[in-house]
Amino acid sequence: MSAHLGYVAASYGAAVFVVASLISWVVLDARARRRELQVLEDAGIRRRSAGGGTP
Amino acid sequence: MMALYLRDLKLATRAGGGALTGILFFMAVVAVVPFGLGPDLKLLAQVGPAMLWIGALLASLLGLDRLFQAEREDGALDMMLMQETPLVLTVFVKCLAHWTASGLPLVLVSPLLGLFLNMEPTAIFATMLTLLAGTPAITLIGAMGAAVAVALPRGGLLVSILVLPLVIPVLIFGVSAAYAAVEDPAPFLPPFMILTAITLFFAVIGPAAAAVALRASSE
Amino acid sequence: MPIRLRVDGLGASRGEDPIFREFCLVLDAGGALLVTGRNGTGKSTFLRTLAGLYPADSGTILLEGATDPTAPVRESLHYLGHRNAMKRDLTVAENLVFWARFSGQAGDPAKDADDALEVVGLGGLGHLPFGYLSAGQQRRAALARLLVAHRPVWLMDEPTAALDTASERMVEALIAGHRATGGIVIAATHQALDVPGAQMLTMSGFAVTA
Amino acid sequence: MRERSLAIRSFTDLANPTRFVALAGRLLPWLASLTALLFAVGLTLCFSTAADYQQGETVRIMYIHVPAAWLSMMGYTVMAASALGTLVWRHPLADVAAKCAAPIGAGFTALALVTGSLWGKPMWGTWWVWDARLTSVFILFLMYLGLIALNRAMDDAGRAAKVSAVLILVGFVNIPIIKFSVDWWNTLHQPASVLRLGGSAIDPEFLRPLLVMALAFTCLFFTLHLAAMRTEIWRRRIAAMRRQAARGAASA
Repeated sequence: MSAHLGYVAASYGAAVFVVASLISWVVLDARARRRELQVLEDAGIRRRSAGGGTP
Repeated sequence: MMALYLRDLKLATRAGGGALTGILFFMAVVAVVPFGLGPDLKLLAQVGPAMLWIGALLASLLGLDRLFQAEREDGALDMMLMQETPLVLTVFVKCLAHWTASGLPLVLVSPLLGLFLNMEPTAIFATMLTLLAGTPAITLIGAMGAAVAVALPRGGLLVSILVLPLVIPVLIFGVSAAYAAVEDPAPFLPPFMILTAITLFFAVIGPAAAAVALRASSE
Repeated sequence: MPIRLRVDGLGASRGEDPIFREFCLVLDAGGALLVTGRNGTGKSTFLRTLAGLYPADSGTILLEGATDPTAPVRESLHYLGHRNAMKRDLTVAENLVFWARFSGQAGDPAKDADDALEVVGLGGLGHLPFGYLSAGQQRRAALARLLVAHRPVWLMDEPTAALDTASERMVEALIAGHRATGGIVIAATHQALDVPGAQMLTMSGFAVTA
Repeated sequence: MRERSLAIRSFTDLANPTRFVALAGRLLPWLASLTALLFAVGLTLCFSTAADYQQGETVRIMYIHVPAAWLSMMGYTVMAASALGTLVWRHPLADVAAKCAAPIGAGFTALALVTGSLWGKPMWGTWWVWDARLTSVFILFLMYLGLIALNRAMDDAGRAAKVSAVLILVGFVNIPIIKFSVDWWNTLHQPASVLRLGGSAIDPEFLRPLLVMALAFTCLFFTLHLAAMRTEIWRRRIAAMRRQAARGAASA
């Protein structure tokens, strides 16, 4: 019966792997998008101030 | 050259790239087989290596027609024809990138599909090994077909038709090596060595022929 | 050593029909040639023949004073065709850096690309995917490719296609700048481009008057 | 009091992406900690219960396998509901919801398949049988992957949403047909040796951890879904801003 312990461990390992990769995908994607948004907003502010003169 | 390799990898994996589609096609083709044959596990295990090989063959032909056509459509092919780096090398690097993005994943998912077909571990391992050795040959031969058909407006299907007869030797030796690993009397190494030799042979012939075809079609 | 482009007895044909015959040309460093003519007279074919993309029936193309005299002439050329040779899914900067690396440029291609974009009026847009740009902006980005590839001879096929008047002036400035540093420019256009001191070539179907 | 106002505002705010992002930002930490708590309780229960006398230790695989299989179906249902929202009510967030559910649903479907096969090996002696239920889940997995590929292949989010909504709904309608035909195919060929799982009532001893784990996984699904939706809204905003930047440079 102890041989089956390997299968149990493997399935919990698989669960951890799937959940961890889903979480890291969500978190990393969010972080990358937020950074891009930041870059664009910085650029956007500069463009507006160059055009309209608002600081 | 590294720049070209990285760019092609980036294009293949970024949104709209064909890398994912190839794997999906592979999985779908192999998954459909049991519905045709019936869920008899013994029968499936027997046809397993052959099914994996045919699936991988069709899947790796899938994106090949875009290999040079996309470059031609936006004019990048002209630039490549004019560079110092020999065109043969450019073609070879493009093949390498194409294989990394769409051939290698096929090799990596093949053990999983082997499990679905109830194959034994040795058979799975042998099939994976032969796919690893054989799929580059498919890409290299396919590059030739893609270069020939590059100027045609709807070359997609034509590439497959042109290339399929040429890849039959790859299929023969790949499958027989995979079976040789399972069935005792047949030796594994000879067909596997021939398979590797075919790949190496086309690593030289394929890019050279593709380069000639690209030059000829660039008018 | 200043370069000189020498074309002798060049001829090419489309199928059976000759497009031009026995064409001779000498362009010194800083020289320019404007190719004009109606549609279908073979302007593009002429440029592609010079670039080595279209087989010539006869004649020679030589670049005297090139750094490596044994290399084919096409390697000293940079060709800007109708199509922009940029990937929609990559950013503008990635496209430019790739072409800089691919044409064997040493140095810092990323900075080169930034500078080139500044010159063509796309400064700060390097991070955008190429497909997001308008047609005129895409053309300008393609012009920036000339600046990162650093080739002595520019072949430009309709460089001002899809560009507005202001950008046409920008193209003229680019050409002037390239000639000032000893480069050679050959441009095919049917728009009036102001290129001082340029030789003119009018293509009219079969006959060529230089 | 606070929860109440949150709930009321959430109803009217759901249609507005900006408010949705703000709401998601406030909700996410709570959801995440609830998920973590449920998992802590669920996992303790999982390992404190006795092993089944028939299945031995492998019964513990059930605590993952069943919730994952449940989520694979719920994920598709969420997508189908969102697809309906896209096509019928043209709700602005529906296509975001549909797009974001696909990778998460595919992940849990993959988990269900893997754990099922890890369970099957010691029970049936083989990794995989083409049993009707397993086959249907595998087809579901392929459908998920196809939808992901479709979403990736189109760069215009709005158009991709409509096309994939059609596909999702056709797939949803097709699920019973697939199930029926696979059953048919299976009984046609059925080798008698295949063991069938479960069917009998589950002992409450096992039911308690199973329910807690199912709840925990469901919470995890919604946490991930909410976070992914927020990211997707950002992604679209970035795309819009980039287009605007390109236009701005043209007019400048």
